[in-house]
Amino acid sequence: MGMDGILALAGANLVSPIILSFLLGLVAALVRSDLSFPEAVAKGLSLYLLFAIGFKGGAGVAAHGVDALLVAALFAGVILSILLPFIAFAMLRFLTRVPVIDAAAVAGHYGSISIVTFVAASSLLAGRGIPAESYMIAVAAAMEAPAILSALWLAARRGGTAERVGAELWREILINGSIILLLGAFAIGWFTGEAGLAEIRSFIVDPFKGVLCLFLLDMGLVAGRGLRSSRGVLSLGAVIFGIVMPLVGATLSLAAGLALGLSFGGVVLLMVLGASASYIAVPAAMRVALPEANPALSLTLALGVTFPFNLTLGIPLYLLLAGAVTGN
Amino acid sequence: MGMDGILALAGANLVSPIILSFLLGLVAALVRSDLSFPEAVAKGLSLYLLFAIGFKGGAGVAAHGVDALLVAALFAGVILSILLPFIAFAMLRFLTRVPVIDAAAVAGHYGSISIVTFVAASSLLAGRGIPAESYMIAVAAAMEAPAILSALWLAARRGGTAERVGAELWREILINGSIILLLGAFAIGWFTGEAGLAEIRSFIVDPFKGVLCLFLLDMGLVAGRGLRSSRGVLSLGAVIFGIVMPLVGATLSLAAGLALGLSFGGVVLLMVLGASASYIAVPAAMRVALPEANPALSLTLALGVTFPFNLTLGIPLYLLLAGAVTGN
Amino acid sequence: MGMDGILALAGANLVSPIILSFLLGLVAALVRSDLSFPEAVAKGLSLYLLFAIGFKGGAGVAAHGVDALLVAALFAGVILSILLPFIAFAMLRFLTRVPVIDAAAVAGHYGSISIVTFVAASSLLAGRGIPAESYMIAVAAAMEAPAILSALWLAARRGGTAERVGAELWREILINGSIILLLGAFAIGWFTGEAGLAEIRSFIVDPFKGVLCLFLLDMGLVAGRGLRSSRGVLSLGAVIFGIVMPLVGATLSLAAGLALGLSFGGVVLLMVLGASASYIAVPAAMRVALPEANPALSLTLALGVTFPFNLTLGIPLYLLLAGAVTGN
Amino acid sequence: MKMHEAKRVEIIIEAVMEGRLTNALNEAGVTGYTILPVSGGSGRSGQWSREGQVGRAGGMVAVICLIHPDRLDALLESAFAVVERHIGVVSVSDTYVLRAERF
Amino acid sequence: MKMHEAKRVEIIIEAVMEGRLTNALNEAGVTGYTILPVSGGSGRSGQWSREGQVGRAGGMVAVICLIHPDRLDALLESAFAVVERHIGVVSVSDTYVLRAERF
Amino acid sequence: MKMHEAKRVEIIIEAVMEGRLTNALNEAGVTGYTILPVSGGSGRSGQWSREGQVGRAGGMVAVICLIHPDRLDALLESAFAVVERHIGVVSVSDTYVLRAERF
Ligand SMILES: Nc1ncnc2c1ncn2[C@@H]1O[C@H](COP(=O)(O)O)[C@@H](O)[C@H]1O
Ligand SMILES: Nc1ncnc2c1ncn2[C@@H]1O[C@H](COP(=O)(O)O)[C@@H](O)[C@H]1O
Ligand SMILES: Nc1ncnc2c1ncn2[C@@H]1O[C@H](COP(=O)(O)O)[C@@H](O)[C@H]1O
Ligand code: NA
Ligand code: NA
Ligand code: NA
Repeated sequence: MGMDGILALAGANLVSPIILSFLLGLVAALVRSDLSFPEAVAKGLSLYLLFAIGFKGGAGVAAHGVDALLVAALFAGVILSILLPFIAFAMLRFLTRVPVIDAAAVAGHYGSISIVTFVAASSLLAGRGIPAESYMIAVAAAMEAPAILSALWLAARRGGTAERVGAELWREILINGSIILLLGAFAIGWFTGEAGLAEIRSFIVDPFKGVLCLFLLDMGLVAGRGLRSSRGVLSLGAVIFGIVMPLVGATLSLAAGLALGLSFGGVVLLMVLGASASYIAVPAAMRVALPEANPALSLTLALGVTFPFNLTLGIPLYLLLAGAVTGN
Repeated sequence: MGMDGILALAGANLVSPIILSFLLGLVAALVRSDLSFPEAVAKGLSLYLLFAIGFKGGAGVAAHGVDALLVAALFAGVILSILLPFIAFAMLRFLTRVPVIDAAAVAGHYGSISIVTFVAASSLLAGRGIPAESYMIAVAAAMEAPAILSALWLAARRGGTAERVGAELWREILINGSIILLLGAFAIGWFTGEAGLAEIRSFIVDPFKGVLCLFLLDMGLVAGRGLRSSRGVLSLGAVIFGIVMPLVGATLSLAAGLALGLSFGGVVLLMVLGASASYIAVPAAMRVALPEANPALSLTLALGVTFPFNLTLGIPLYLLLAGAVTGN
Repeated sequence: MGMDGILALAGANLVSPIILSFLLGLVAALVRSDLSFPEAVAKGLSLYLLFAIGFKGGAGVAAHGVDALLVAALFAGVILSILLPFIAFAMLRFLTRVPVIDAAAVAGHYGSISIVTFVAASSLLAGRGIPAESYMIAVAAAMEAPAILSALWLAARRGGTAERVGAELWREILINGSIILLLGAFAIGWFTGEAGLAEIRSFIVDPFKGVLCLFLLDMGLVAGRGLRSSRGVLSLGAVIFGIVMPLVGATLSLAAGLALGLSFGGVVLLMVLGASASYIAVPAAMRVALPEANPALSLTLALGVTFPFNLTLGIPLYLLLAGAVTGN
Repeated sequence: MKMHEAKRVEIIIEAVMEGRLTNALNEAGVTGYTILPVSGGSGRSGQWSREGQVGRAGGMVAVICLIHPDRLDALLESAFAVVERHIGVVSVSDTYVLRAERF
Repeated sequence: MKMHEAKRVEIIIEAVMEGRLTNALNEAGVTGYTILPVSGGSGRSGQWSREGQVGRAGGMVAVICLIHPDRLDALLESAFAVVERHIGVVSVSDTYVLRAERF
Repeated sequence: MKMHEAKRVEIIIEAVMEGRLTNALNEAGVTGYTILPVSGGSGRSGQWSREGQVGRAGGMVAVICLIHPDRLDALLESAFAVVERHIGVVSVSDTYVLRAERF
């Protein structure tokens, strides 16, 4: 598929209600409308999405079984999560003049993952009838935390002053709410299987895409407000980083996915995980452990640049790339 | 259809879960039960309703096409919104002794519209299988703001001291959250059409009426609390205004709708828009621009008198009136 | 059915997504994850559940009619609610050393009922195709408040210093939000019947179980946090009470249900009501009327011991007991 | 700007008692106050948080009342009658207000 | 610990005016403040509560501002210009802060 | 009514540090405090708002602590150790409390 194909696919992706809802939020925030979601509603939507995506993943594993690949995929995810921050750090130091401590914090975000980007990609795959390994959601959970380790190591090593990371912080990171909810729902879905899914299908399957629209509308609002209030935070180099880094992450993940022998859909999802940047778990950990790092920089990059890029152009691109390589 | 017909229709309307939920809330508040919805839940429900009604309107336009009438209907809506406050103002000054500034503020509410009244009427029409122009939701959005202009003009002209209405306030009014969300969702629905609707139908169509019940329960609670805490605010003249004004608004809108050549359903919806009074956009604008106006008066009238009147008796009446005139 | 049967049933019960969601919350709280639901979301979920369960009960009554048994069942419920606190009080004074005032407060909780336990039991019955009287939800509402009377009498009589319980407190208790919402929705469901249910079925029926999962997840989190923060509050005697008292309540209710001639399903639900302990209405009333009572004790017992017991082992046990006695 | 002496009373009280407190304040002629939500806390009766809670028990609110010094005693007496047997704290600080005619 | 004299300004103002107030503060060079949600209250214009409300009208927020005493007047003037015609209250108390370089 | 001298400490700190702060307070023997939600603010690190936010980073809470003047130093030291490297502000005001035995 040539450039035409890419554009056609990106175009098709762009006219989905999901993407347009995000753009609506972005535009509303940029024109300074007072449209806003209460914090509790946003959290409620995200609890729903985490529960639903975890449960469906687990039910999928119950239906299709699990093989040795699961362990290998988890392992690959962890390695990617540990490795990507080093690349991100080097790239940032090359492209921008941000201090070591900020570069380390940003790097941590890019090693970790954005679950809503993963959800949007799953949705696109499902819409096109492309199957993927159900346990990829567990891989997503496994990739949330390891990147933090690398970020802290980079900060400490390279002159930053990372707070002594006690057992307490590790506990917080490893069992943070979103990991527990994802993995817990995954376990419940796996355990109760098809029967469990049938019981709650009309809650977690049928309305899922609609809820995702509302959540992305909110994400658009938050991203837009972030962009507006941090004018000046982003240099050109940083913006370039925010677009090139996901491509690098996706490419490395493509290689890993092929090496593992994941399905076409699985490879795409791993690419999306590699390409996306955390906006929930890592920011909180960084505030605790690297309080001197500027949170506006990481969040604006992750939510204002990389997230929209992945959502609109990135995902279709990864789909095409994976398709070209695997012959799908 | 004679008086019997009116009563039969009003009766049928009254036994819908939607209306009864509102009455439940009203009663609960009047007996001072502590039943209450958290602010975030109420806002979440209203975000859902605005998104869903906007999207469905847009998808309807995509399905049935759009004609020159759309522009004419938008134009008529704007004119009604500008005109009605003058009538409301005169009627209030005649029926009550409220100060000029309060009369102007109330007038602004009645020129604008109540989206939930519109939603309840759409629901009733749909239940009876009466089609209506899908773009009426865009007309609703267009009627939200112009009335504010008239109210401010009345206040300034007639001795009130309206704050200099800067560009800032206009920006706020024209792109306030509910207008943006309605029109944005309308645009997305239009753009993605049937396919988009199919993707999120089980979120925005199937559970819609149930969500509306919960929202009206909350509206009943808020209206009842308002009535209780503003005993004494409403004179008899004001209550008469709160019931006669919607009839006047509906009648003028009926004339406009017939002149435009809207369908039977479209005429009814335009009447409902003319008859209803704002309880979200206008109150906020009035607090900024006419801080001396008593907010309890406007809100108690709009939410405690006119809204229940429209919901229970008004909508069936407008349906009958329009039916009698158009021969449906 | 022997011990095997009990275990098999309990096992089947345990692997439902509903129970597992509760356990997930419990575990997450016990390992001190930061997973949490905003207060507004928890309240929103509970408003939904009360509205849905009330409405469905009413619609059920509309469908199957109502007989003299309804009044008798309501009466029996009130008597149970008044009586059980005396047993609970005596048992607590025997098993533990808690002061009179605390024993009275706890006793009030156990005379009243837990609506979510009732909902979980209804769900289990429905899943096994066991019918039950639809009006049991009205019985549940009737059992909420009377126990408070007994608790206050016990506290005043036995040396405690119950605040003079004015008309104001009685009003608050009798028309507290959950009673009004349950009974109001019940009335609406009854009144609008099958037609009303059809209108909002895809909101209150289809997604019901899924919403219940999320709510139980939250209950697990709250129960787990309560257990964690009140280590030391519970003596062994208190824990024994928290498990034996539901058995006593269930047994008395079994007798009452048989005497009334309720159906098999109805008997089970009455047992569940007798066995469960309030965690919403009674705690609030006790804080007002018996401020010296230690709230941590009542809540930890009701939510941390009895609720999980009923949810996991109790309900299947009551089902078997009732089955054995009625020959089902 | 011209400021006027006043007292700032802060009452942290159980949410279930909110209505009783504001009624008592109204009866004592104190009609100006503001209520802030409280998300958690700790005291002699232990630690608590509103997260995920449904019931009204086990939560508190903060009532802030700016008042002319002369009227402080009436306020405190009516407030104390409500708070007395309940958990919660009452503190009074000196402050200055704009627009004294409002207090 | 070394504490430094400062003023604590508490402005309770209509939610619709929040943006205008913070803009005015920013223009007056006051860039440090914290906004607390308010759930209800009572004043000359009656009693209100945020429960179940959808619109932004009919709600208030509390803006807390710790400031060096020298800069108090500038703050009050800019705040007063916004609050003047609106309902709401402004109070100023003496306080002490850690880390004076921040104010 | 009989009032007793006390100190009112107000700590506005990042939400992610709430647990660490209350742990430190507990360890210093300070077991009475109340936590208020914060909806937005502005400081040297810019402006922020909780609207629509999902994560815990980028939000703050206000911890209010009424304490006997003698115990102020212990409190400040333990609080400062937590706040030190983080954004946030600490202020202390004189106040008077009812029921001194509680502090
Ligand atoms: N010293 C204090 N400073 C601030 N708030 C307090 C203090 N003591 C108690 N509180 C608040 O009042 C509630 C009840 O306190 P207590 O009666 O001591 O259990 C606590 O949970 C706190 O929210
Ligand atoms: N004396 C007061 N103390 C604390 N808050 C007040 C006071 N007076 C008014 N308020 C707050 O300001 C709002 C508007 O007051 P008012 O302009 O008097 O209607 C009230 O609803 C309260 O939230
Ligand atoms: N002078 C101040 N008065 C009140 N709150 C402040 C002040 N300075 C900072 N804050 C609060 O503390 C947060 C962090 O401040 P900063 O460390 O200056 O970025 C701000 O977002 C405000 O919520
Ligand atoms: Na990544
Ligand atoms: Na109108
Ligand atoms: Na019971």
